[in-house]
Amino acid sequence: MADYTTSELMVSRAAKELKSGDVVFVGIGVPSLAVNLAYRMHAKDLCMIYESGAVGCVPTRLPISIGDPCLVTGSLAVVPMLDVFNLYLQGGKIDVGFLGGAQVDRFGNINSTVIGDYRKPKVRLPGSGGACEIAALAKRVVITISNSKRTLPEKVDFVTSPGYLRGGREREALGLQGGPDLVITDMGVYHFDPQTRELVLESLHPGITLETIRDNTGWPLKTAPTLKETPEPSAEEIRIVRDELDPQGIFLRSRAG
Amino acid sequence: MADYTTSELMVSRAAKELKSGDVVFVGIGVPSLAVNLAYRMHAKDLCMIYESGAVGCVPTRLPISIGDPCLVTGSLAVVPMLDVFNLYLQGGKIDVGFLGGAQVDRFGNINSTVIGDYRKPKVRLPGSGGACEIAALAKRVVITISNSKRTLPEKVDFVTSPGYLRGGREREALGLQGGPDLVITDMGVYHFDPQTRELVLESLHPGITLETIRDNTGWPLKTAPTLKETPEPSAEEIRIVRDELDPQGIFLRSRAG
Amino acid sequence: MTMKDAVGRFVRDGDLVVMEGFTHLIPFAAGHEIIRQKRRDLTLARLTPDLIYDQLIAAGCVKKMIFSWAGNPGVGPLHAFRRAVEKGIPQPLEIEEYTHFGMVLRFMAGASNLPFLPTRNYPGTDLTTVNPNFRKVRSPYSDEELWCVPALFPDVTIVHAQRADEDGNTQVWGLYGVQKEAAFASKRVIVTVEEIVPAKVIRSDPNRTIIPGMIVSAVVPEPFGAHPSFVQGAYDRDNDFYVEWDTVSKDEAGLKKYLDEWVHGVPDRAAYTKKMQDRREALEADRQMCEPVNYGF
Amino acid sequence: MTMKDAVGRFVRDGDLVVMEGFTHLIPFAAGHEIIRQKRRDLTLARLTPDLIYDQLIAAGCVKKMIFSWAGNPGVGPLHAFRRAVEKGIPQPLEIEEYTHFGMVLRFMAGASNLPFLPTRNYPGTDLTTVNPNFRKVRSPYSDEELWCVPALFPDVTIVHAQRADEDGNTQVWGLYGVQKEAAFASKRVIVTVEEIVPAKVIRSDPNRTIIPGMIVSAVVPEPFGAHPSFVQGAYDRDNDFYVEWDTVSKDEAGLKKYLDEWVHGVPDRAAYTKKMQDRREALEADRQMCEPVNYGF
Repeated sequence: MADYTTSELMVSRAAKELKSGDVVFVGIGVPSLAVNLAYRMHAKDLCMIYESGAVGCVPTRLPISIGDPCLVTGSLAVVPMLDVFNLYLQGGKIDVGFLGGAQVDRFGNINSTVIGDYRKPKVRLPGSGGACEIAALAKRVVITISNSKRTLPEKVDFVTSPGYLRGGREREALGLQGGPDLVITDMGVYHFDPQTRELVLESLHPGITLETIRDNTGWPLKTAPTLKETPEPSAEEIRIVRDELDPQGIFLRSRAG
Repeated sequence: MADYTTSELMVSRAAKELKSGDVVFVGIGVPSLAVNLAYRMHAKDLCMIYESGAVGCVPTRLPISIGDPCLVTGSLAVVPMLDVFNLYLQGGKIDVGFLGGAQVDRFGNINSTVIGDYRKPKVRLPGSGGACEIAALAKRVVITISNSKRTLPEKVDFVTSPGYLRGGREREALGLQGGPDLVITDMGVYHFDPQTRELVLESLHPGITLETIRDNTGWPLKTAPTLKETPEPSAEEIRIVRDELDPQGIFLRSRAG
Repeated sequence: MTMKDAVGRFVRDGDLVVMEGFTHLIPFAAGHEIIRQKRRDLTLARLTPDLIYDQLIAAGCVKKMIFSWAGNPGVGPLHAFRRAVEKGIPQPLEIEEYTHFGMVLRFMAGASNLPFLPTRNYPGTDLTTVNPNFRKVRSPYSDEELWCVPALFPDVTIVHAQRADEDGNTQVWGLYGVQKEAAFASKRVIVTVEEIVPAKVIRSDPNRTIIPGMIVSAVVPEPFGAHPSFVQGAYDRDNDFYVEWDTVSKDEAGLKKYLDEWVHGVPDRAAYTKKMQDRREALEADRQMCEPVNYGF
Repeated sequence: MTMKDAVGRFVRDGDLVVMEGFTHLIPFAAGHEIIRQKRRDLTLARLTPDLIYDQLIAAGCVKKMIFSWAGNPGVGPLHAFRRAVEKGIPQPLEIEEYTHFGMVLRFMAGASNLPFLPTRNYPGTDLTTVNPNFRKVRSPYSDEELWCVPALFPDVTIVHAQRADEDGNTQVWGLYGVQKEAAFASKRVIVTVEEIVPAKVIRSDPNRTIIPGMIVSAVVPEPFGAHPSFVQGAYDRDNDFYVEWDTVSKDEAGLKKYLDEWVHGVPDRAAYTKKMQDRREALEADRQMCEPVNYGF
């Protein structure tokens, strides 16, 4: 079996969510690597959009920020941010958005604003950036986050980006379509129950036990009838990630899960 | 005295309304000639904007339409029409707008939509185009029109572009600033009474009598205490108009007033 | 794709069709193909109907027109439009009228998937009394009331451009008009271009791309496809044609004769272009190249 | 005009100041001059405060910040910002928080002289519960309710660009960010550029002009004026600097040492640039020129 890091597994799993023709709103780190991996492996016609305004990017190096100049050079279009949000995102052109955060709760709501009280924060986080609008307006959202009682609480301290709120039909009732579809952590992969809209564990990463994951989740975890094992990244995937996407290991060594 | 056409007189008079630094929303015909004359005579820093999106134009030939390619080549900026209307006009950057029309009434309201009833028009005219927003949002409007009972009725058949509506403070009450400031016809020049906002004749063109102009205006005309004579175009102005601006006489022979 | 196929596949009877381009890049070739394919009951939207919609009206393709300025720019009235509105010839024409600003906002609202957009325009004009689609909204930040226009969502938008790659990534320079907003608001988009270029040309200057391939249904190479309007850097506006149109279109017979010869009488734009080769040469643009910029890092 | 004069004349204590540029073209040189001139009680607005506002906060210039993402892009938190919010160091910092989309709409509403703009965004987020400036409007065309953000009208907006003529007609390529909207919304505008070029260069490619001279108060030639951010076609982003900032800014002493050496310790950007000549050379952009286009007719 190939040797790989958990982050590489997450990247490989996230890449499987993308298909040719998808228009993908990309963030930095695991999402960026996943999209670039999918692009090289099986999704040739995938179109990458960064909130900085670069569309159809072909980065010749690993972008360090979502506004890296390598996203501009050779791209298909570079547009004002007004167009990114009005025409592309609100206009319904984005198939998949990737999001992370400090906390994700039982119903897929994301917090990237504060830990503790908003007025007297224990930790002040960066805030929404474009996350709230991606969560509200992309057709589909895939979330990546580490798996712990701190990062997966039953309820987030602050809803920066709406998932299914308190579950059931509440998101639709507020006039929002789409919503989170998959959560990929360093321990497993979750989908959402179509009725309750609660996170449901669908696969465990190799070597992770159900007990471990239960000990690291902030609520009594529901699991799929048949728990699968998350597929390992192929040797080719690992080669691409290490040799082509992140040769200096900027995201995948320093931040290995 | 120099020989000149009435249109050349109108162009010369209109040009005197423009000063260096003015940002001017330009239309085709007399307005275009007036702005270009002012630009050559005394208003070097004047900035011409056409609703087509060309800003800071330096036309090397007489523009036949407001979207003539000669307005684009060598201009300072060419912007989307969304910007022309949102950022430049509604954003309050336009000092002077020139307007014409089929009818102008006692309070400076302009009709360029229909003669007769809107549903059963006697004559269907082109409509507003950008005229309504120029009348509503430019800081100042100068109107050029021919002088007859038909073209200067007491009340226009249809208010395409608002002037002072029924006079007095009605325009301000509706939240509109600016408004028409001067009307130049083929017989005389009018300003607006600061209180009643009614057209007041301030000067007669050479050779036109007060009686003639009264016979060609649709309401009992008010006149300034001292009626002036409209200044004739200088030999230099006539030379520029004929030799540089409209050498083929596209606007000033065929359409001579 | 050929113009015949693009119009055949993506323009349907009864559609709300937008063919934009403000004096610049008006997709006349596409308009002629729509006439040849005898589309009916179309609702046409455009700021300035121009000669292209005057021709479609005369050909009996049009049920309704949404517009803001219906004239022959720099020349006079649109005779076919006036015959339809004033006399119902060849059939009654329903009209829905705005202003340029209003039409631009309708396209922008549609492109942004919003129900409406507000403006400070419209107090005092009678347009709001004859068109019930002008409505007011109160600002939640003050007592101000603002007029609004509703979003416009075309079934198909057709634009002409200088160049695109084969995936429809489309670049325009010179006057932009409202093509970007109209295309993003539309269910289907047909792009006709002077030239299909390799993707690397598009990618060498990504800031010039106004329409991304992801929203384009068909790309049609159609040189001279905007005549008698113009294409910056390719050919000048055929002002003589616009002046002649005043005579040609003054009576139905003259207009029918034009359509028979220049629309039905030719199979496609290539034949049309060949038929006026000398005129095309006379309109050829001179070279005034921009200073290139550096996209390196 | 020199940076010293431009900031001296057009940036005042208590102003609402916007220094935009989304990772690209961030006007750091102007920020340093504001610190040197000891402006106080500023309200700063920007989508991403970035290192430029972290420095202004640490220098004690800032009373309030309006923003949507306060982090060190690709690295971590903004330490000075967090010290101010969490501990009131060097002084309490009032915050008013939106999202990127919300900030963009606030600038666009201001630039359009509208009181607000609507969006389909914001149902379900707690941001609307902590910021009363998010308000709802009902569509006059349906029963839909939409969230709105209010217009933002800066006292002064400062942007950096690749080039402008001496009248301030300003051209940008690469990432546009929201500079155009912020500039049009602003009472005063300062443009700092890598290069002042003859008007004929600007006029050779009018579609690239994003800010017209008519709204510009001052044009400042300031090569390398965006470092450590980047300028497409001129120099790359100094990612090492962004990583080092995490250490430099972790404690007040380290940050003060940086300001003493690189801001107060130099008279202007020219001296700053000289001081890091080798770094500048390492960041020099390679040449990837666009295909020129023809503006002739």
